[in-house]
This record gives sequence, C-alpha cells and structure tokens, in this order.
Amino acid sequence: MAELNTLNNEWVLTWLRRSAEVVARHKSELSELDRLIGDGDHGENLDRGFSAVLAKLDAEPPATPGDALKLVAMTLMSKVGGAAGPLYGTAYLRAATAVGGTLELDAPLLAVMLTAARDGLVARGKAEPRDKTMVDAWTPAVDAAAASVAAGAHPTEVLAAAAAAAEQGAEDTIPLVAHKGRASYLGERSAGHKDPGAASSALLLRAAADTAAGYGAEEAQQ
Amino acid sequence: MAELNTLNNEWVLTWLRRSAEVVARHKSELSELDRLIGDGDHGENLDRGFSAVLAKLDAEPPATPGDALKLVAMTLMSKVGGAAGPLYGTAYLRAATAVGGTLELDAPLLAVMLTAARDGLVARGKAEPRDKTMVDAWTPAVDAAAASVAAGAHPTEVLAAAAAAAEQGAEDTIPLVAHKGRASYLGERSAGHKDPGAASSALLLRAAADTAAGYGAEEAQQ
Amino acid sequence: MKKLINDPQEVVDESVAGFGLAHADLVSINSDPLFVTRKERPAKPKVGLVSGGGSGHEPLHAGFVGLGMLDAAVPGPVFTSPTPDAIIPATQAADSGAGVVHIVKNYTGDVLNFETAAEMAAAEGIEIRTVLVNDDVAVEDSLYTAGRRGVAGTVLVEKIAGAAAERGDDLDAVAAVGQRVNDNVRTMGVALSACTVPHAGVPSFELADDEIEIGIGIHGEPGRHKIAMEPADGITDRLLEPILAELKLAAGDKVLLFVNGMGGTPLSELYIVYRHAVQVVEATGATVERNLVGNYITALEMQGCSISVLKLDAEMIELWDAPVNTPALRWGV
Amino acid sequence: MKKLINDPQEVVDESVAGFGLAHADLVSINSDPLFVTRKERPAKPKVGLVSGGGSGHEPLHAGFVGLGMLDAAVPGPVFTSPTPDAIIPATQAADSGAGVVHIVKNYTGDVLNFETAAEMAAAEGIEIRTVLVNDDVAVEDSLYTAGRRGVAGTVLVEKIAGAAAERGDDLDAVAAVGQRVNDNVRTMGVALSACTVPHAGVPSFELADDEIEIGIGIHGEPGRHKIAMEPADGITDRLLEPILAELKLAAGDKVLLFVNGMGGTPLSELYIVYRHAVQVVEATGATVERNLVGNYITALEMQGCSISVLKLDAEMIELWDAPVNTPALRWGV
Ligand SMILES: Nc1ncnc2c1ncn2[C@@H]1O[C@H](COP(=O)(O)OP(=O)(O)O)[C@@H](O)[C@H]1O
Ligand SMILES: Nc1ncnc2c1ncn2[C@@H]1O[C@H](COP(=O)(O)OP(=O)(O)O)[C@@H](O)[C@H]1O
Ligand SMILES: [Mg+2]
Ligand SMILES: [Mg+2]
Ligand SMILES: [Mg+2]
Ligand SMILES: [Mg+2]
Repeated sequence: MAELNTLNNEWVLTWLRRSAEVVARHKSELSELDRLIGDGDHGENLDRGFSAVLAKLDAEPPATPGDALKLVAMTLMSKVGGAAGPLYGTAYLRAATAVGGTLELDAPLLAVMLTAARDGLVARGKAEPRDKTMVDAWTPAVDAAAASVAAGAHPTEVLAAAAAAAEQGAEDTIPLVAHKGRASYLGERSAGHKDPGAASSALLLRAAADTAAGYGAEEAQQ
Repeated sequence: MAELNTLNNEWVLTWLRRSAEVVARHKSELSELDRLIGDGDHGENLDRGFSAVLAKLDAEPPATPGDALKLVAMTLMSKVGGAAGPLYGTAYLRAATAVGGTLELDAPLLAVMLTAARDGLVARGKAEPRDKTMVDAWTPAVDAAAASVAAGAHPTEVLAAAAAAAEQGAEDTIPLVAHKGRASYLGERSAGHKDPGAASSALLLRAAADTAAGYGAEEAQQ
Repeated sequence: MKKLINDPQEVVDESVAGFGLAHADLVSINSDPLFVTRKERPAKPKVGLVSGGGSGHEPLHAGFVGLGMLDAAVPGPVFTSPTPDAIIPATQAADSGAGVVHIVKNYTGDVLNFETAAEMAAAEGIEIRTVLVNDDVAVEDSLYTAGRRGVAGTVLVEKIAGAAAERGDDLDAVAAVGQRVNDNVRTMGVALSACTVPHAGVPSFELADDEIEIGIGIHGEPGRHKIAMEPADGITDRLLEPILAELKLAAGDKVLLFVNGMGGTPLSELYIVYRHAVQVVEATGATVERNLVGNYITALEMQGCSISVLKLDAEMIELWDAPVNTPALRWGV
Repeated sequence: MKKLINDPQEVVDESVAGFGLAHADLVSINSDPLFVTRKERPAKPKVGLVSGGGSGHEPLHAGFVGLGMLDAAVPGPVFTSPTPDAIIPATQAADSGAGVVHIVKNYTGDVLNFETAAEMAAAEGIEIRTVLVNDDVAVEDSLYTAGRRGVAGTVLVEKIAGAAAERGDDLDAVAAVGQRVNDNVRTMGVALSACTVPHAGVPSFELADDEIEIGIGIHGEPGRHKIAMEPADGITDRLLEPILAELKLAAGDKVLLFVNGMGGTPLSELYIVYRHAVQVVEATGATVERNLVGNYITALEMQGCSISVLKLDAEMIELWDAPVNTPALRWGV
C-alpha cells in the first residue's frame, strides 16, 4: 500500500476497525491519564463509542469513505458522552463533509480532511492551542500534513507525518496548564500530565498511518 | 491502715477518688476491649461517669459511706448510659442500702455490701455466671470475701481477697462465649477476649483493696 | 479518622444544635439534659411517643419528631443509650395526659435505661407502655444472647404507631399497633466497611478489601460472619433468605420493602439492591405495596445496608399513608 | 473497591430501574435511551423542565422529577454527561406545548451535549431556553478555565424554576427566574476522601490521612488545593469565605443556606457544619430564612460537603415554599 497515490474505502474501514482495537487496548491507560487531571473516564468513554462503531461496521459496512466517517460521527456523538463525544463527533462529521462522495482520497484531500476535523473541534470546543486539549495533537498534525503535501508526499507519508506530529503534540501537552475542560479546574496542578484527549487523538491518527502503511493489517481485520 | 478492724468514710471517699483515677488511666484499654467484642465505648462511658463523681465529691463530700455510695449510684445512672450505667448504678445503690447509716464498716459488713452490689447487678441484668459479663468478676469476688470473713480476716484482707478473685474472674471470661450484652451478638467470635465490664469491675475492686491497704494513698488524694 | 467535627466530646451536642436550627419550624431542643420535642404541643390530649438511643444513627430518632410520628426523641452519646435523667423529662414533655409509649430498640443499655426511666415516670403518674423493637434476624439464637436487636424496623414502628397516636387511638391501641409492626417486620444487614466512633478514633472492626460482614447491627459491632465480597444481587439474596424463611410470605400477601443505607453507601447502590429485592420478594407471590429506600437508620459513615420486610395489613397501610411531617420523613402535608 | 453493585457497566441502568420501581407513583422510566419522566403529563400546557448529567450524584437529577420540579431527567453514565440521543426524546417528552428549559451544569461535556440536543430539538419545533448553572466559587479564574462549575446550586435552580413552571409562568419567565437563582447562589466544597468510579475501580485522587481537598467539584476531580485536616468550624469558615466575599451580604438580606453532603458523610456531621455556618452567615447581618441540609447532589461515596448560600428575594421565597412532590424533595402535598 505504501506506494499508492490514493487511499480508498477499504483503508477507511480498516482504519476505523483498527481505531476501535487501539482504543480498547489503551482504554485503561487513557482513563488513568484522565484520572490524574480529569474524572478518569476518557478511555471508557471512547471505548464505549468505538465498540458501537465496530458493531455497526459489522452489521452494514458503509460504501464510501464519507458515509463511514459520518457513521463514526453519529455513533460517537450518541454513545461517548462527556466532552469527547460531541468533540470527536463534530470532528468526524466535518471530515465526512470534507471528503464528500469521493471514493479515492489523495494526499491533498487527506490534508483537507484532517484540517476540517481540527476546525470542527475548535468550532465546538473553542479551545486555543496550548490550552492542553486534543487540539494540541490535531494542530501540529494538520500542519505536518500540509507541509508533507507541499513537499509532494504520498498519502501514507502524509498520514505518517500527521501521526508523528500528533504524538509529539500530545507529549508537549505535559508541561502545559489546562485552560479548557475538566483539567482546567486543577489550575497549576494540571501541569506535569499528558492530556488524555491529545493522547487518544494521537492514537487515532497513528492508527490511520499504520493502516495506510499496512502494518499489522491482518490483525486489525480479525 | 492494714491493721484496722473497720474502714470509715474517708476510706470510701478515697476509694471513689482512686476509682475515678484508675478508670481515667485505663479508659483506652477498656474501650479497646469493648471494641473487640462490643462497641468500643466502655472506657469512655465509665470515665464520663467517674469524672462527674469526682466533680461532685469535690463540690460537697458526702458525710457517710452510704451517702457517698448513693451519690455514685445516682451519678453513674445519669451519666454513663449504655448497659454499664444502670448496672453499676444499681450495684452502688444496693451497696448504699446495705451499709445504711453505718459509719464504720467492719469485715462482715463489707462482704454484705459486695454481695448486695452483685445481687443488684444480677437483678437488673439477669446475667448468669459464665455469661461473660461483669457478674463473672463480682461473683468470685463476693465468694472470696465471704470465705475471707469466715476465716476471720480484717477488712483490708477481705478486700484484697475480693480484688484478686475479681481479677482472676475477669481473666477467666476470656475463653467464654458471651450470652448477654452486645458481645452475645458475636456468638462464638466473642470467645478469646476479656469482657470489658468484668475488667472494669476488677479495677474498681482493686482500687478498694489498694485504698484500704494504703498503697499510693497520697497520689490518689492529690 | 477524618470527620467534619470539632471536639469529639461535643459531636452530639453540636450536631443536635445544628439540627434544631435547621428544623426550628418543627422541633425544639432541650440542651441539658439533651432531648428533642415537637415545636407545638397537641391541641387536645393524645398518646405521646418517645424514642431514643445512642447517637450515630441519624436521622433516627430526632429526625422523626413531628406530626404523625414521635413527640420526643432522646439522643445519647454516640452508640451509647441515653440515661434516665434525659428520658424522664422527655417523657414528661411528650405527655399530654393520654400516656406515653416508649419505643425502645432491644439493646441491653437501651432496655435498662428506658426501664429505669419508665419506672420513675410511672411513679410520677404518667402511664407508660413500652414497645421493644427486635427485628434483627441476624441474631439467631435469642436463648443464648441478649435477644434480637432492634434495627431498621424501628422506623416503621415509629411511623405507624405515630399515625395511630395522631388519629387519637388510646395508649393500649397505639402500643398494640406498634407491637404488631414489630412482630411482622424482619431485618438483616451487611457492612462493606466499618465505622469510626469519634472519641475512639479507630474503626470498629477490621475488614479486608475483599470481605464483607454479614448480619451486622447498627453500632459498628462486628456481624455474625465475614464472607468474600459478592455482587449486589448475591448479597441481596443472602439478606433476604433468613427474612423470608421467617415471614413465610404467600400469594396475596402485601409487604413494605425497606432498603436502608448505613450512611456511607450512595443512594444509587441502595436502588440496585432494591431492584433485586423486589424480584426476590415478589417471587414468593407477595406484592410490594409500599417501600422506603434511603438512609434512615445509619451507623455513622458505615458502608452497607439493611433490608427489612414488613408484612402489612390494611390498617398498617392506612397508617403508613397517613400524613407525616418530620425533618426526615414527610408526606401528605 | 467494594460497592453494592453487579456488573460495573450496568450500574446506572440497574440503579435507575430500582429507582423507577421504588417511585412508580411519581416517575416513569424510558430505558433505551435512558431518561426519566413524570408519571402524569400536565393537564394543560406548562413549561417543561429538563435536566441531566453524569450519574453518581444521586438523588440529582432523577430524584427531582415530579410536581413542582423537573419534568424529565437524563442520567448519563457515571460522571459522564448523557448524549443528545437521550436528551432529545426527554425534551420531547417534557414538552407540553409551552417550550422547555434545559438546566445544564457548566461542564464542557454537559454543555456540548445539551447544546447539540437543543439545536436538534429546536429544529423539530420545540422552543428551548438553557439555564447554565455555574455556582462554584472554587474556580477562581474563569478566563483561564472552562468557567465555574455547576454544583449544588443546581438543586435550588431546579426547585425554584420548577415552581415557576408549575404556577404557569411562560418560557422566558421560567428561564429568567432560574437564571436569577444561579446569579445569586455561590457554592464551595470540600472532600475528606475521594470516590471510586465503578468501572475505574481506583479512587479518583489520593489524600493522606491528615489531608483534605478544598474546592472540589462533584465528579471526584481533585480540588484546587490540599490542606491539613482541620476542625469542622475552621473548614466551614474556609468554605464560606469566598462565598461571602462575592455575595457581599448586608443587614436585612435574606438567604437560603444549603449544606450538601457528598454521599459518604453522615447527616450528623452536616448538621455540625450547618450550625457554625449559620453563625458565620448571620454575622454579616443577613438572616437565614430557609435551609436545606442533606445529601442532594453527591459524588458517589465521597466524604465531604459543600456549602451554598443563595441570596433570596420575595419571589424566590414564595417559589421555594411552593409544593413539591418528587422522590427526594417533598412538601406541601
Ligand atoms: N473545550 C475543549 N476543546 C477541545 N478539547 C476539549 C475541550 N474540553 C475537553 N477537551 C478534551 O476532552 C478530553 C476529556 O474527555 P472525556 O474525559 O471523555 O470527557 P469529560 O471531561 O467530560 O469526562 C480532554 O482530555 C481534552 O482533550
Ligand atoms: N445483662 C447484663 N448483665 C450484666 N452485665 C452486663 C449485661 N449486659 C452487658 N453487661 C456488661 O456491660 C459491659 C458493656 O458496657 P458498656 O460498653 O458500657 O455498654 P454498652 O454495651 O451499652 O456499650 C459488658 O462488658 C458486660 O460486662
Ligand atoms: Mg473524563
Ligand atoms: Mg460498649
Ligand atoms: Mg455503647
Ligand atoms: Mg466524564
């Protein structure tokens, strides 16, 4: 897959399945991050949402990337709750709108899709960079994806760049003092811990990149 | 004092003060015994009662042994609460009645006084020997006092015999299964612990004997 | 031990003082000796109801002083019965000429102190009846114990006897209906944690992280035995088993089901217990006609609950439904 | 973690089911999606009141469904706001043609989910107003945070706005009085222990044996700072200080004083806090005209409390006193 110029619906479906699997695997870790500066449910929340996504994908796999992303949006919106549900819901919904009916996603469209998702998050949650939220994973990811596209990269490279930047962005939330979400109530005491939403965002973007790169694709499909 | 044929009001007052001091000193120990097989308040309860006794003795020392014992009875009855309050209250009240207006208590009268106290306890609480209650300290004490009187002992010796028997009786409650009071709810689990009421009874009788023997009388009077 | 208290010796006085301030429309506090009475004396003579016992079971008993329930409550020190010198004036205050019923939980201390007080009040010309509550089926063998303890059933006795007094029943009738409630109610409790008496400062018993204590009372005393922690439904089955074995419910029987919190267990968990308890009780063919779920007779901050089942008759239902206006139980007014 | 639960995933469903069984005379349960409504729909159109949020705060919100308070409540998972797919049908059920007020505690999750639901319900033709409750003075600097949290003041908003709806006020008026309550109430909380979310299985934060957490919220999140354990009066002073600094009470002011338990603290301790709180509040010259003391908005089995002071006007007093008939708050009926 690494040499392809576009990613298709199968990539999207595999990515989403892998997302569900990754979230399940990191559930306790995400909840533990949230316990330290929030209320300890972020892993649980996301896992509830992605389990439901998985069930729906099994029941009736959507035919287009746009439909698949919309299904995720609606499912997360109605199953996750908390802050993350509407935020991720909006992000996937904007991503779905961005790809429209397109069946083959090329590198520029992937960057546009990621940007739309990030803009959705910001529109809904009003967080600014360095507020210690998931936005701090998404914004570097979007910037890296854009730079990568400008440098003529393939989709796989674009996603790899986005994932790496998101991971770095999540790490970089550690020293920050939270200004949004529950963690903001801790004031200075929120510094020193990684933001759980940034951490889950990095996992989801890493799942996208890994799927594109074909790593462990068989396991994820099981 | 050890050679006297009678004990007087001063002995009673000193005994009562020493009782208050001994109870205060053993408060935590008695409550801990009660925590193990009851509700952990026996030391606290008795200490509340004897502190009040002390305050009244300070305010207006009774003129006769009978009045002093009655004062203790009424004070314990109204300040101790729980099971021990009415039980000790009745015991001291019966003791007061037994000595009547007598100013000098000889050995036979001391034995009669202890017997009356024990009978009061039994009348009020309906406990039988080996039910693991304060009766198991008092009954051997009463028996030992009677035997001691029959052998022609002095008051000091009678009280020493009673105290030693009460202490032994309290020890002997350890293997018993309680059939009265809160400890009875534990069933078999009450075995293996000393009954707190038997323990406090032994302390009070030891205080009587020590006072008569003159041990530490100065400290107790301070 | 961390508690929202000041001096451990002042816990009861300060708490009752706060209670009195919060419910000044319903109750008056007499502070020395300590007892709580209704704000208003009855317009015409009615049977007075007095209860009391150690503190630490809040809202019992003071929380049940008011129209349709108690006329006076006598709080002792924490987990220690009050003394006659408080019970007697409370009894006098509750007497409006029609006599007084003492509702006493069966603990040696309560029994002896109320007994003494009743003798002395009777000597002063007040007619007294005593209803001894002993609903705790955890105490199996009353021949070899101080007898069954009075626990959550007390609340039901106070409500139903209180309604009988309010409608004008005479002394014997009020005592009789209270006794009938006691005879038809059975209770069993479980603790998930111990509680700490303020002046003791250490927990009343030890429980490992995976143990629970079955058959506890309400004074932080250990129960009959420890078992390994179980799901709520299993615990509920265990609590109901001895209760149902005694009550022998049959199709057509009506019951009041009471799930009582021990103080430190969230209401949400009590409802989980209640849900399964209804299923188990109704499997006998009986129907749950009335219920009560909440913290009504507690053991400080103990975690756990008790389940009580009261076999109802038509009169008890009528009296249960009658208006009540107390700090802790209120309806119909 | 020992709790009276079965499967941690089923805690909310089973608890609400038990709640529904216990209060079948007052409420109906819709189980999928989960929401609670009044048993009876209003005879003539009235403004509907809907609230909701994460579970674990019982009796809030479902316990306040009934005459004179909420029309519907939407319980989310423990400490997690519910989702639009439950809020929307609850809103529809609460709508009798006069519009619906959403009472939302100011947490990002609640705000976003209720916002989404309100947009969608509005799109279906229901007029919606939202009262955002943010009474928690522990959050000092709302410029740099998600803003003040909605905590115990929510109960007072629900009661008073509920009474306004019941007497027939229109949508804007009901929302306005709810907003006025919010603008005049301030709350501050303290935890003596953390709580454990069932599916997490570990306490939400750590506290040493001699530490307490000041300025906590109601979701087991840590507070603003830890301090050494203190007597109740000192803690009460600390909680009231920022409240009184903001409310600037003066002689002649009337307030409602609300001491709310976090779930694991005995009622007796809440009254100890209440006692001193009255002294401190009345030292400003204001008088405590109404009060509420008990577990009304909790954080599972957390030990601790919050104090709220609401500056009252005549209309609020009238609406507070108006009849209410819900599982957790009842008077006048
Ligand atoms: N206003 C916001 N904008 C963007 N992200 C936010 C905002 N508020 C919270 N978040 C994200 O949501 C995450 C918490 O999600 P979650 O734990 O599921 O919800 P809750 O805080 O309601 O329990 C945070 O770690 C943070 O990344
Ligand atoms: N029926 C009884 N007869 C004699 N003594 C009793 C009886 N019941 C209890 N006791 C005594 O009382 C002691 C407990 O007293 P205390 O702890 O003060 O009261 P409570 O049990 O009410 O807390 C027991 O250790 C026992 O010796
Ligand atoms: Mg969270
Ligand atoms: Mg005791
Ligand atoms: Mg006791
Ligand atoms: Mg949450």
